[in-house]
Amino acid sequence: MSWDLKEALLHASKNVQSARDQLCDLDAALGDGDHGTSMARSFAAVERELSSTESNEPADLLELVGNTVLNAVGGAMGPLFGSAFLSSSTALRNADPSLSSPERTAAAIAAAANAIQRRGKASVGDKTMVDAIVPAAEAAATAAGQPDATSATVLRAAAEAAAAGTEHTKELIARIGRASRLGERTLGHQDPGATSITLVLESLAASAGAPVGHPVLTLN
Amino acid sequence: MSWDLKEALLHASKNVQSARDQLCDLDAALGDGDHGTSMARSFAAVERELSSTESNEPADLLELVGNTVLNAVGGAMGPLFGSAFLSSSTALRNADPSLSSPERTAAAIAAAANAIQRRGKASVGDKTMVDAIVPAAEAAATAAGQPDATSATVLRAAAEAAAAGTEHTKELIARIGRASRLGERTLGHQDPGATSITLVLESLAASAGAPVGHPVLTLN
Amino acid sequence: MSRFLNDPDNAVTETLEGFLLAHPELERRGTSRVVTSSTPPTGRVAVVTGGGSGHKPAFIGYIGDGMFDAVVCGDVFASPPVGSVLEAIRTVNTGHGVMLLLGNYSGDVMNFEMAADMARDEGIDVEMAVATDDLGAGSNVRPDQRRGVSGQFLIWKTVGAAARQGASLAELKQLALDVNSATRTMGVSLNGCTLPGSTKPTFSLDEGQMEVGVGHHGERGRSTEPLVQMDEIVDRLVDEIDQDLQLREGDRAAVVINGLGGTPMLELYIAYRRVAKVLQEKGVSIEVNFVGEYFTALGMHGFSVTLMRLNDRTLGLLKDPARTPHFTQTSTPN
Amino acid sequence: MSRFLNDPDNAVTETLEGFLLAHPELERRGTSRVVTSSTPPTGRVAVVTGGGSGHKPAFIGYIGDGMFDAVVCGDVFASPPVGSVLEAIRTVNTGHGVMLLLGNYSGDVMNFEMAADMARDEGIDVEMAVATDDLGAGSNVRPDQRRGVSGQFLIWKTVGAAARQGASLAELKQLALDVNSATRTMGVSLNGCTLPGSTKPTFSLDEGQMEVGVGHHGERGRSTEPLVQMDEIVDRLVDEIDQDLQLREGDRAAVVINGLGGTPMLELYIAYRRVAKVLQEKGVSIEVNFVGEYFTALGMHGFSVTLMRLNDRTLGLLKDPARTPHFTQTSTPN
Ligand SMILES: Nc1ncnc2c1ncn2[C@@H]1O[C@H](COP(=O)(O)OP(=O)(O)O)[C@@H](O)[C@H]1O
Ligand SMILES: Nc1ncnc2c1ncn2[C@@H]1O[C@H](COP(=O)(O)OP(=O)(O)O)[C@@H](O)[C@H]1O
Ligand SMILES: [Mg+2]
Ligand SMILES: [Mg+2]
Ligand SMILES: [Mg+2]
Ligand SMILES: [Mg+2]
Repeated sequence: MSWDLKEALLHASKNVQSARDQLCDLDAALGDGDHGTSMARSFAAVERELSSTESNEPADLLELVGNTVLNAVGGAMGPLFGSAFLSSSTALRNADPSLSSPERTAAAIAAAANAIQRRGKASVGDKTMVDAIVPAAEAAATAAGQPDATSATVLRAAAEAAAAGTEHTKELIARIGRASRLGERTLGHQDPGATSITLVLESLAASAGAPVGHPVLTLN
Repeated sequence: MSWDLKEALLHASKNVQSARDQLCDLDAALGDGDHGTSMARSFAAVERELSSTESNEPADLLELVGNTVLNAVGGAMGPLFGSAFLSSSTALRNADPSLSSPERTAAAIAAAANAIQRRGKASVGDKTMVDAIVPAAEAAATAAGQPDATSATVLRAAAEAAAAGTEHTKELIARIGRASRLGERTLGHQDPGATSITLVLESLAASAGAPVGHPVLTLN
Repeated sequence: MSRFLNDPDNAVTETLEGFLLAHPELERRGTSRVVTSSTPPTGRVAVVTGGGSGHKPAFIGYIGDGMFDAVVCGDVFASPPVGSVLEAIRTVNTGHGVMLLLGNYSGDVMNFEMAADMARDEGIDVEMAVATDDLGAGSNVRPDQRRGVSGQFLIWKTVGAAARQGASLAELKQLALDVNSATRTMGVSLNGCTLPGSTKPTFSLDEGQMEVGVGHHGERGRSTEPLVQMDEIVDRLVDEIDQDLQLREGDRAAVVINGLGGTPMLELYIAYRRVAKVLQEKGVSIEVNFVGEYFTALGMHGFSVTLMRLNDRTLGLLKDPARTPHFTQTSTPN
Repeated sequence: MSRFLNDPDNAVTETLEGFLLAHPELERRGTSRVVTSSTPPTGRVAVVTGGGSGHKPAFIGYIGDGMFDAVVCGDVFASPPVGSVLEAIRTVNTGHGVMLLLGNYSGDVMNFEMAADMARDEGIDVEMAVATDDLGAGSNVRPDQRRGVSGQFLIWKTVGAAARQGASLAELKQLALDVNSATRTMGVSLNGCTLPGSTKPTFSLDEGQMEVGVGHHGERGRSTEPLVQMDEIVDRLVDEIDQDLQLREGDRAAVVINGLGGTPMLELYIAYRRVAKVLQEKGVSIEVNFVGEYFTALGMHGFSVTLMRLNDRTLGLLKDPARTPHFTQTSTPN
């Protein structure tokens, strides 16, 4: 990764905090209305930790974010986002040294997707953040295989796929977690966790300097 | 009293029950919003008792109403209205046999006024039902002294004075009872208890067939 | 406003039925509005209270060992009638007299006074103590014109404990008056409340406003003011109370933070936190505290702060065990 | 909606500060979100629960003799993080293991599971039981997908009592699962609730409507329906519960009527009245009942009905004494 990951993560932290109210509104429709608060508080902690760390090593930074999120607030997002960041850190550390930078980025996103699935036991189509992160990981892998791939194009592809997946959650009936108790009433509503995943990926992509194809995430 | 007091009291009971919501609204502004409910429930009981009694003797009927009101609901209006009716009953029973019918009516109203003052220890100007019943008793005494007096003209005079007194409560600051804690905020609001007194007197006057001078009571 | 009820006019009757089904240690005769403990007060004065309904757990939630022997239940926010009060007095009197505790509301005072007179005519010893702990209308209101509000819980607890210990009727009356004059309360709320059968609240405020000086009947208070932060509200309530109560360094106090029915307990403990800090700064030690819903106004969103100056006797009585449907304590916590 | 708070983001922290000041028999280290009894669980398994805040008296109101040894507090409606759960486990473990009780919410399950794994890696015996008593989403929802709601109070009470009596970790886990499968809950409400810092309720209904199948986080329920009379509501809740629980003539039951925070107690007892009548008609005897606020959702106006099939052991455990800040009982009432 040649871009400044710390800057990118700080940018993501700021965007998450700004989206607090919209994320709460999404969660009010499907759950208990606290997703924005949990995300904002966790990423406020992330911002503090990142600002005071010396390291600029991507794996260190991702590990720091993971541990911070895991221990900041809790909620459902804590273990899910926390495990996602921790696993991407591990993926970078263990990455085959022969991999290109875009391939490493894609591997990190794939590790995040696996971690979220392992931790939450949700599948694609259950109307959770899995519906954003799994297509993101697939798109990232494809993008990394392109001849002119950069980390930026990989992140951009991931963000766009996550956004599409998030949009698609509107058509799904929740089958796991808090929202699942609402059954058919969840139709038409966008999953807050998927929205957050997309917001983070988009912030990273934007910081990585990838050209934006089209506006992707709508926060409602 | 030549008119049918039982009919008149039944008429009053019905009017009180119909005024439930307006009396509650008046009490919501100055107190706890239950005056209409207490009055309506008490006079529903009065209606039941009156409908099933054999007697048509005025003193018996007033005693029955007094005891019914006293034991129906309670509240502040229970002892006040209860004592008022019981005392007017006693006044009729003990009335000098030489008194005319209008004089007896006036004596009954005077006894009611005294009972309310004794029981509640409020004075004229404190913004209570005293501000309706005391002027009513005075007007009744004056009317009973007129050469062409009837019970009907006495009741009409009492009702009109009560209505004027009730209207005047809007200009008073409550100095006793629940409303007194609101101090100056009671200005502009009409006392619910005074309104009830007027409603009862007007109903009796109307049943007694007195010509209505002008519309008197406004329930707001 | 919607409510979960059947016929609103039957609300109190049905509540009593439910309460008696849930608490078989209580009794009432037929459809009476008088609820008593099934353990009669043998060899001691009986303690009775009552008033309008809609304040649960007050009053019937506190019938039992160490508190009330009987409660007379009126309609929602309306004093019970004379006849019911008299019935209660007769039922619990075992020859040692009956102590009547009530709040200062014309209706309650008149109905209880008439019933007490009638009972005395029957030869029953009856005393009455009228609580006036509320500073809601401002401290310029004559003490005998003040309402009785949630500070009454402290009167109930102390008098109930003293009665069980065998205090005489005269002693109980004096105790009630002493606790009353050592106790002050101030309340605030964000709304009024809606009586069963009514569709409108007694009052409502705009967003960002609060009503200062409310009681527990959804009555308006002394003034409507901008809602400020909790600490500022508490500072002001404690300050007004203390100007009247004059707590001094070294004094011991009891504190009640009473929720009016719709206030999350979270807010009550945030209020208590500040009260504790302010009293600590004054050098006043809180010896006992009650944070919760003791005296509610249907679902009103508001709370009150009560402070009481303690002495050895009243502190002991507050810490004395009690066992009732909604207040049970064993020996001194901590 | 207005609230009585300081900075909403500090609401939970300040609540904990107030709670600890009010209840000196509880402890926490520094600014930790772990609250423990100051009496350690010597010679027996420790019982721990936790979850999001905003449910008071749950969970910290039930720390003490006969219920919890520690509670881990999250933010409002958000599971506490792994680290706090692990801290709680370490703090109360006295070598006899730790029983974790929680409701079935992804957040809680994930955080507690991770912490339990870490604790086991440290050599601490930990078991976990996840409550799923809610039928709010309909009985066609897989039992392991149901939420844990106010029926959990019965799990807490029985497991707490059994732990004090010295039951093993395996026995406690089995007991929790047994009580859970003997317990069902259904809730209704007239509104959602507004989280501290938010200005909008999670949902709101028109006058004359009710939400069926709510939990205690202001979540919407299964359906919005016309508000009917209380008896009809209760009949329907009991009926749905009973279709799943299948109480039979001669069965003994425990009943919880839980207010969600803004429901006048009057309404709760009117609900209980009907539950008692319906069960009596079925020939089911209510051996123990809890009517009040046990597990709230800030100031939500709603309530739930919980029925549990009892056996000798669980009945004894429910009636066993307990002493905590918000639930104290001595020997069997009645
Ligand atoms: N088991 C799960 N697997 C994956 N994602 C989940 C799971 N449970 C919940 N989520 C995600 O978490 C989001 C809700 O997060 P949040 O509101 O912070 O937690 P909570 O549900 O505890 O209030 C949902 O929108 C969903 O995307
Ligand atoms: N001491 C008193 N003397 C005379 N009238 C009184 C007194 N106290 C209250 N009232 C009357 O009672 C009315 C309120 O009655 P009601 O609402 O039934 O009782 P409560 O105040 O107990 O709710 C007031 O409007 C006032 O007219
Ligand atoms: Mg949520
Ligand atoms: Mg009134
Ligand atoms: Mg009243
Ligand atoms: Mg949550």
